[in-house]
Amino acid sequence: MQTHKAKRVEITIEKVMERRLTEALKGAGVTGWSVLPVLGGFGRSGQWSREGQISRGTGLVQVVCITHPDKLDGLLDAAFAVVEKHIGVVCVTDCDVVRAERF
Amino acid sequence: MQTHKAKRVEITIEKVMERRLTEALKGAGVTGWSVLPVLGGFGRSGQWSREGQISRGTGLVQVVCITHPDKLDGLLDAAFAVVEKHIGVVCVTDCDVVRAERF
Amino acid sequence: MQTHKAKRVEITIEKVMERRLTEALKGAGVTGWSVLPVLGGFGRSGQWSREGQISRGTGLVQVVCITHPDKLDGLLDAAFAVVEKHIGVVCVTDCDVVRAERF
Amino acid sequence: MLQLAADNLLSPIVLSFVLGLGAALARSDLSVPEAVAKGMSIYLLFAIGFKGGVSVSDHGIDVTLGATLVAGILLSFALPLVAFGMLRALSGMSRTDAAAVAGHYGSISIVTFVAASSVLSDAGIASEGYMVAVAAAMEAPAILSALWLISRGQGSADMGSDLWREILLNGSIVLLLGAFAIGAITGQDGLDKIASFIVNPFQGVLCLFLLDMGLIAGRGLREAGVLDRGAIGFGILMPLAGASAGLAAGLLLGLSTGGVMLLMVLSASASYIAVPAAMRVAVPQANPSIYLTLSLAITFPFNLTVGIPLYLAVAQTLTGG
Amino acid sequence: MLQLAADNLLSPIVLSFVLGLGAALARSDLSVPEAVAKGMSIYLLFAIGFKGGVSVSDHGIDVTLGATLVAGILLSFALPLVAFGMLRALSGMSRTDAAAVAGHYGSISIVTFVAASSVLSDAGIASEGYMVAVAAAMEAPAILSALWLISRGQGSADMGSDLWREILLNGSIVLLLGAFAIGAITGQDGLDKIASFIVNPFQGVLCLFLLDMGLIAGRGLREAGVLDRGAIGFGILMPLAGASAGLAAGLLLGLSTGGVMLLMVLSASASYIAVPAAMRVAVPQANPSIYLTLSLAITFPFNLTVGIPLYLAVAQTLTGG
Amino acid sequence: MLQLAADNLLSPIVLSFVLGLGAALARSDLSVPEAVAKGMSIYLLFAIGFKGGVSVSDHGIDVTLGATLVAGILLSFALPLVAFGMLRALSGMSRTDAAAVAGHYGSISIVTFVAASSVLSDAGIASEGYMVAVAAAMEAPAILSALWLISRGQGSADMGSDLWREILLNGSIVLLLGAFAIGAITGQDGLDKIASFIVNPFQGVLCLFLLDMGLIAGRGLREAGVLDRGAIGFGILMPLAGASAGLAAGLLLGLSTGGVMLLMVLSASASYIAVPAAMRVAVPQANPSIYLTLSLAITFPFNLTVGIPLYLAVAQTLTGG
Ligand SMILES: Nc1ncnc2c1ncn2[C@@H]1O[C@H](COP(=O)(O)O)[C@@H](O)[C@H]1O
Ligand SMILES: Nc1ncnc2c1ncn2[C@@H]1O[C@H](COP(=O)(O)O)[C@@H](O)[C@H]1O
Ligand SMILES: Nc1ncnc2c1ncn2[C@@H]1O[C@H](COP(=O)(O)O)[C@@H](O)[C@H]1O
Ligand code: NA
Ligand code: NA
Ligand code: NA
Repeated sequence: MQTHKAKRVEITIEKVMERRLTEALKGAGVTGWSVLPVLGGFGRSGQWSREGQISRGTGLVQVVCITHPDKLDGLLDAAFAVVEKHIGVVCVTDCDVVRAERF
Repeated sequence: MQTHKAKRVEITIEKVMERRLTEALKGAGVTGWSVLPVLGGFGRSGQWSREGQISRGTGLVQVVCITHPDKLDGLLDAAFAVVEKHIGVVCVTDCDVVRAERF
Repeated sequence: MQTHKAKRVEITIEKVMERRLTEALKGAGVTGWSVLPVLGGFGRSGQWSREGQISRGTGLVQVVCITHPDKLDGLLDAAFAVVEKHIGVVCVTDCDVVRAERF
Repeated sequence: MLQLAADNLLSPIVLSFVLGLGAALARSDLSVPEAVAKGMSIYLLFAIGFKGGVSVSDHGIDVTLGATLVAGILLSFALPLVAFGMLRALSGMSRTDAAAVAGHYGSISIVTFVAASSVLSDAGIASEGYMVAVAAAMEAPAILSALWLISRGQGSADMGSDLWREILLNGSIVLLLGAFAIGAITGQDGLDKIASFIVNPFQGVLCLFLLDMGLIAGRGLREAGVLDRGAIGFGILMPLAGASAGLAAGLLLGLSTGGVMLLMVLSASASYIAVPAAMRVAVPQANPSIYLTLSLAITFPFNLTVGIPLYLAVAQTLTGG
Repeated sequence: MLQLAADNLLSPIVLSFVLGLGAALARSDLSVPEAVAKGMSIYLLFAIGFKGGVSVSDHGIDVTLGATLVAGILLSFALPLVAFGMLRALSGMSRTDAAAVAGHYGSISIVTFVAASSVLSDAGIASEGYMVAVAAAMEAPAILSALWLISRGQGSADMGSDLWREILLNGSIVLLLGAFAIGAITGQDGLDKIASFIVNPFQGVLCLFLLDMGLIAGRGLREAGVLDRGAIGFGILMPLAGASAGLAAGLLLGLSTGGVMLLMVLSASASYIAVPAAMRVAVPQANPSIYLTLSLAITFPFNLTVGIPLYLAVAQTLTGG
Repeated sequence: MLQLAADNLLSPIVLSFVLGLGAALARSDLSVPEAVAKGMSIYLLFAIGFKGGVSVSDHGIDVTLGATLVAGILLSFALPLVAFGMLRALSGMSRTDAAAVAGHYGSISIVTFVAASSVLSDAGIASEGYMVAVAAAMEAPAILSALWLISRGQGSADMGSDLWREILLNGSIVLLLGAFAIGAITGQDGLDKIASFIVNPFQGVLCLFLLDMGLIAGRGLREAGVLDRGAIGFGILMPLAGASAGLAAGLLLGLSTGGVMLLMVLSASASYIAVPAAMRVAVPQANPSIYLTLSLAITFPFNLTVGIPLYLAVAQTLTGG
C-alpha cells in the first residue's frame, strides 16, 4: 500500500493546558490531533497518579498530532511556546501514513 | 539486549468500528494488538470530546499493533478496507522489539 | 527548533506489575515515564477487555519512557528482568525531543 | 394548561437541564465523567424497565398490548418517511444526511420517555406498564427505513452481516427489556425489595442525568452552525408531526390518558443512542454533527420543555382523562 | 426447600445476574463501565463491613469470635489441598494451573457472601456480625497453600518481598475490615446516620452489580473451551466439598443458623479479586483464563443460584433453625 | 466541648477519612476511581447547593445576605495577605511558592463546608441557607491576591485572557450556584421530589467521599518531605487565624450560630480545586506538591477533626446559641 512520510508529535502536558495547546496547534495549521488520557507518571516534579484525584490542578494528557514534515517546525514552535514554562514532554517520531492528502 | 526490527501500526478509529477492525487484523495474521482510549480530538469532521458522552455513535479508540515487517502490507490492506470510508488515521513507525518470535 | 535524538520505549504490561516495572526503571536511572491505560487487547494468551472488570488480576497498562540513547541498554535490561516471565510487549522507537537536558 | 407548562418548566429536572445547557453555552468546564453518565443511564433504564414490568404483573396483560406493539413498530417504520419528506422540503441537506436524520426521528429517545413518565407519576396519572416494551420495539425499525431511503438514492449503505445483531441486541434495548421481564416476573414483591433504590432516588438521579444532557445539548448548540434554518425548523415541527401520529394511534387503540401521552412522546422524540451508532457503521458518509445536533440540541430540549406538557394537555383533553 | 430455591431463583438479584449472563452469551454490547463496577464494589464492601461492625457492637463480642476466626483461617489453608487433590484426579490440567486454581477455592468470594447475607436478611434469619471479619481473614491464607503446592512441584513461585504486603493490604480487605471497625465503633448511632445510604438501597445496588457479574461470567463462558470436562465438574463439586467442611466447622463452633450458612458460603466460594492478582505476580506461568473462568463462570453462578438456597436449607435442618 | 470533639472524631464521616488516610499511609492499593470521585463530588455540590437554595426560599432573603457576601469576598481577598506574611515568617519557601499557597488559604474547601453543614444538621443547629452562595463567592478573589503578591516580587504570573472566564465559570462554582438557584426556585416542592436522593443518602455518600479524601491526604503525607517544619506549622495555625477572622466577621454581621460557624469554616479552609488549577496555568513555576500537600494533607484533616468541633464550640459560646 502506498504510504507517505509524516511526523508523529506526542506532547505530554497538564490537562489544564490542553485547550491552550490545541489552540496553538490549530494556529500552526495542523489538520488534526487526538487526546489520550495519562494515568500517572514520574518526572522531575515527582510522581503522581490519577486515581481518586479531585483536584482540577493535576493530571496529564497526551496530545498526539500527525502532521506533514513541512509543518513540523511551525508546530513545534507553537507547541513549545505553550509548553515552555510548564511541565511536559515533546517527542517527535518519523512515521508513514496512508491518505497523505489529509495531513 | 538483542532487538529486532518490527513495525508499530497505530490506527485511530471510531469505537463502533473497533471489532470490525480487529477482526480484519486477525484475518491478516497479526499476533496481537492493544486498544487505547482516546478522550477527544480534532479532524476534518470537527472537534469532539468524550466527556459526558452517552451516544454510542461517537468516540474513538486507538488500536496499536506491533508486527513483523513482512506482515505489514497485509495488515495495511486489511485495515484500510475497514477504515477506508470511515474517519480515522493510520500511522506506521519503525520500531525495535525484544522477543521477536512473538510477532 | 533544536531537537535531539532520544529513544521512546513503550512497555505494555499487566497492571499488577506496574509498580515493579517502574521501580526497575528508576533503578536504571531514567528521569521520567508516563502510564497510559489500555482498554483491551489480544495476544498469545487470548483476548481481554477492561469493561466491567472487577478482578484485580487482569488489565494492562502502557508505560512510556523517553530516554537518552545511552541509557537504553540499561533500561531494557531492567525492564526485561521484570517483563520476562510475564505477558507484555516491549517496543523501542527512535525519536527527537526538545529540551534534551531533561532525559 | 399554562399552569402545567409552568410547573414543568420550573421542575428540578427541567431546571437541571437548563443549568447544564447554560454552563455549556458559557463554556464552563463543568462536566460529568463518561463512566458516571453511563452508570446513570444504566440505572434509569433498569429502573424504568423494572417498574414497567411490575405494573404489567400487577394489572395483567392488557388486550391492547399486542396491538400497541404493532402500532409502535409501524410508527417507527413510517415516521422516517414523513421526516424525510419534510427535510427535503425544508432544508438543503443532502439526500444521505436527510435519510440518516429521518431514521433518528422514527426511533425514540428513552430519556424523554423517562422524563415524561416522571411527569405522569408526579401528576398521579396512570399509564400502561407495557409502554416500556413499546419503547424498546420502536428503537430499531426506523433504521431499516433510513437505510431503504439511502439505498433508493445514489448512496449506498453498508449493512455488514453483524449490524442487525448489534442493533437488536444493543445494550439499552437488552437492559430495558431485561429489566421489564425481571419486574414482570418478580412483581410487587421484587419491587418492595429494591424500591428504595429504583423508586425513591429516581427523580434525583434523573436531575443529574439531565444536567449532563444539558451540557451535551449546549456543546451541540455551539456547533449548531452545521444546521440551516430549515433544519432547525424541522427539529421543532417534526416532533409535533410525530406526536400527532402517536396521538391518532393512541386514540384508535383506546389507550389510557397516560398511555396516549407516552405514545405521543415516543413518536415525537428522536434517538441519540442506537440510531447514531448504526448510522456510523452503515452510512459513514452521513455527517454525525447534523443528526446529533438536531436530535440532542434541538428536539430533545423542545420535547423536554414544551413538548411534554403540551402532549399531556392534549391527551387529557382528547381522552377526557 | 423447593419453595426456597424457587424464591431465590426468581429474586431480582439472581434474575439480574441471569440477564447479564444472557446478554453476554448473546454478544450484546451491554456493559458496565469499569469505574462504575469498582464504585459499586466499594459501596458493597463498605456497607457489608459497616453493618457487620454495628451488629458486633450491638450484641457484644461473642465468645466464639476467636474460634471462628481460627476455623476460617484453617479452612482457607486446608481447602486448597482438597481442591488440588480433586483437580489432579478429575482434570488434565498442569500441576501449576491446578495449584493456582486450588488457591482460589481456599479463599472467598465477597459478592457471594453479600448475596447470601441479603438472602438471610430477606428471610429474617440473624447471623453473627463478625462473619465479615471471618470473610476477610479467609482471603489470604489459601494463597500460601497454593504457593507451597507449586514450589513442591518443579514449578517456581516468585514471592517478591512486597507481595505479602500487597496481599494483606489489598483494597478489598482493608475496606471491609475498616468499615467493620467503623461500624463497631459508631454502632447503632452511626448506622442511623447513614442507613438510608448503606441499608435501604443495598439490594438494588447488588442487582446492578450482579448484572455486571453476569456479563463477566457470560464472557467467561464463551471462552469456557479452556476447561476440560473434569475441570467443569470440579467447579461444581468443589463448592459442595467446601460447604461441607464449612458446615462441619460451623456446627462444631455452635454458630447460629445464619452463621453456619455463611461459613458454608465462604468455604464454598472462590476468589476472583485477591487471589488472581497474587497469582499473576507470583505464578505468571499459570493460565489466568483457567482460574478466572472456573471461579467466575462456573462456581460463582452455581453458588448464586443453587448453592445459597441449598446451604441455607441444610443449615436450617441441621441447626434446627 | 470535649464530648462534641469526641462525637465528631467518632462519627462515620471522620472515621471514613481516617480509614482512607491509614490505608494510604500503609500503602494499600485501595483506591476510588477518578470518575467515581468526580461523580460523588458532583452529587455533593448539587445537594448542598440545592438545600441552601430551598432554605433561602423558605426563610426569604435575609437582610444580611448582601453584607455577608461582601464580607466573604473581602475575607477571600485579605486572608492571602495574612497567609503570605505568616509563611514568609515561618517557612523558608520561595516568594512564589508562598504566594501560591496564600491564594489557597483565602479561597475555600467545599468539602470542609459540606462536612461542617452535616455536623450542624446532626446537632439540629440552623444556619443561613445563603452561606452556600457565600462559599461560591469566596472561591475566586483570593486568586487575584495571590497573583498580585507574585507580580509584586520578581516573579511573573501569566494571566491569559481566558483564565478569568475559566476561574469564574469553573465547574464547581457553576454547579453550586446553579443548584442553589434551582433550590431557590423550586423550593420545598422541588425538595420533596428529590429529597430521597439529595437528603437521605447524603451522609453516606459523604463517608465514601471522605474515604477518598483520606486516601489522597495519605498519599500526600507520604510526600510531606517537601514541607519544612514552618510550613507544617502554618498549615495548622493559618486555619485558626482564618477562623478568627471569620468569627469576627460573623459576629459583626449578626449571623446565627450556625452561620458564624460556617463562615469560620470557610475562612479556615483551603482550596484544592479551583485555586490549584488557576495556579498551574498562571504560575507554573510554583511547586504544586507544596500547596496541594499543605491544603489536602495538613489543613483539611486538621479542620475535619479538630477545627469543625472547635469552631462550633466557639460560635456557640460567643453567640449564646
Ligand atoms: N522521560 C519521560 N518519559 C515519559 N514521560 C515523561 C518523561 N518525563 C516526564 N514525563 C511525564 O511528564 C510528567 C511531568 O514531568 P516533569 O516535568 O519532568 O515533572 C511526568 O509525571 C510524566 O508523566
Ligand atoms: N493529524 C491527526 N493527528 C492525530 N489524530 C488525528 C489527526 N487527524 C484526525 N485525527 C483523529 O481522528 C479523528 C477523526 O478525524 P477526521 O476523520 O479528520 O475527522 C479526529 O477527531 C482525531 O481524534
Ligand atoms: N503485537 C502486539 N501489538 C500490540 N499489543 C500486543 C501485541 N501482542 C500482545 N499485545 C498486548 O499484550 C497483551 C498480552 O499479550 P500476550 O502476552 O501475547 O498474551 C495483549 O492482550 C495485548 O494487549
Ligand atoms: Na420518534
Ligand atoms: Na472458599
Ligand atoms: Na479560607
